[in-house]
Amino acid sequence: MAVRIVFLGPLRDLAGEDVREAPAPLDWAGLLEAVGDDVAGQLQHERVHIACAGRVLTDKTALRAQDGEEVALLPPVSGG
Amino acid sequence: MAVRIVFLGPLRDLAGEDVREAPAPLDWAGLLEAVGDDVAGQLQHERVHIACAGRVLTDKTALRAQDGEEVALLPPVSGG
Amino acid sequence: MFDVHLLHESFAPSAAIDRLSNVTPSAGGVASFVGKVRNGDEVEALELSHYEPLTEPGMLALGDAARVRFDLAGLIILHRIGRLEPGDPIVCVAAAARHRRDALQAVDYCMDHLKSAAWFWKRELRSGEWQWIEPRDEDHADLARWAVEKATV
Amino acid sequence: MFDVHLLHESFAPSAAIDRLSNVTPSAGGVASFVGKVRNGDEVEALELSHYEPLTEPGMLALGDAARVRFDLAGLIILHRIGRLEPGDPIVCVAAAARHRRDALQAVDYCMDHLKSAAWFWKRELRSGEWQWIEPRDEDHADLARWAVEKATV
Repeated sequence: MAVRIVFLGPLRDLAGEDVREAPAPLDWAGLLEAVGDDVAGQLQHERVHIACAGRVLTDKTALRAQDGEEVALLPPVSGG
Repeated sequence: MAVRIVFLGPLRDLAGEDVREAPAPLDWAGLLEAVGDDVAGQLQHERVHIACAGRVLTDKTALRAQDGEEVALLPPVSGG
Repeated sequence: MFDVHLLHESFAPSAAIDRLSNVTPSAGGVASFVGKVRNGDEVEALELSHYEPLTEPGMLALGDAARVRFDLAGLIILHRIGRLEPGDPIVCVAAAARHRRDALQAVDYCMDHLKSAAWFWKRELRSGEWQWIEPRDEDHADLARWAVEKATV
Repeated sequence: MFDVHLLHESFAPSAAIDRLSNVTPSAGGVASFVGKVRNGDEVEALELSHYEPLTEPGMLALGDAARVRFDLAGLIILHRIGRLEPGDPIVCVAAAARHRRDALQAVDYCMDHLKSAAWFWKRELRSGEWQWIEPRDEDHADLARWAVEKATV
């Protein structure tokens, strides 16, 4: 198995796909490498969050995604 | 003709009627005399207002109602 | 749409709110407040009286003040008078605006003024006895938030 | 009544608001806000996306927070996802309360959070081009009024 990386909102356009797989385990450095330069640049912004296994990380650089887990890349929201 | 005094809200109960006539012209002293002691007592309260000819008086003691005019006694309101 | 009315008969607030929404297609949203006679409060009926020469002009002036103060696409102020039964709507204020805070604030503003600065008197029938209702201190405090120049519109 | 839903299809806000009003007979009033896709704004369509594992749990947490913060008899939070056409309702928040300021403030609070602290992404179709929408600075300022501990619910 692997880690599923899910691109949301404008990051989906930037990545050119909805979902990408990366080998597990996946940490912050591995994530930056797996998503490509454009998305990696966006991930540096404070207002871009990361969720792992359904939980938003307080410190995204502390990412440790295991086999079968989903990592969601969350750009700034705009609901309502 | 005369001045029509209109009792509103709880003042209507206190006066025992909706409307009373008083001889014109009618000033503050004349009004206090015309409405009876109970209502006169209420009129002293800051939050009880008076309208003359459709306009609320800033200074109710400055009342000068002419023949045919209506004087409304307005207790504290409670809408909505 | 700028609709300000005293109503002598029961009314359907949601129909009025929908009408406002339909005629303001360029507004981003509609905020509203509907006040009604509480049920299960031992209140058998409510009676709202007013003073014709002041009440509707005062409501119109309130609507104008809200339109000046907030950026609105439309505004409805409906207020019942007469005898009301539990569950009946008493008041409906709805505002359509491009930005939601204008709409929400206009509703808040109008309600505060209708509650303690408009010419209405309310009494309740409880256990067969009519009792006049005075505005609560909270209502006066709510009104003071808007720092109005005039005590009553 | 405590209804929090993500909706995939168009809905009728006033029916939801009426339902809330009907099931909260002891509340003195119902406040609501309905946000819709603006018409005549050169926007041909709006698309709202979300992230399933976070969005609905976040909305439920928001509803819980509003119920703790305000004294409510009922609360509805409805939010569309998917493709919407001009005029379509996007969001409906309605709160029933004994006192009107609780109802109005709960709506204000939930809207501020849905606008800039809930997991939705919005893009507009203009002249055949899709453009992503970011929250306005005003939206962040509105949210900051509530001095929330967490950045996002």
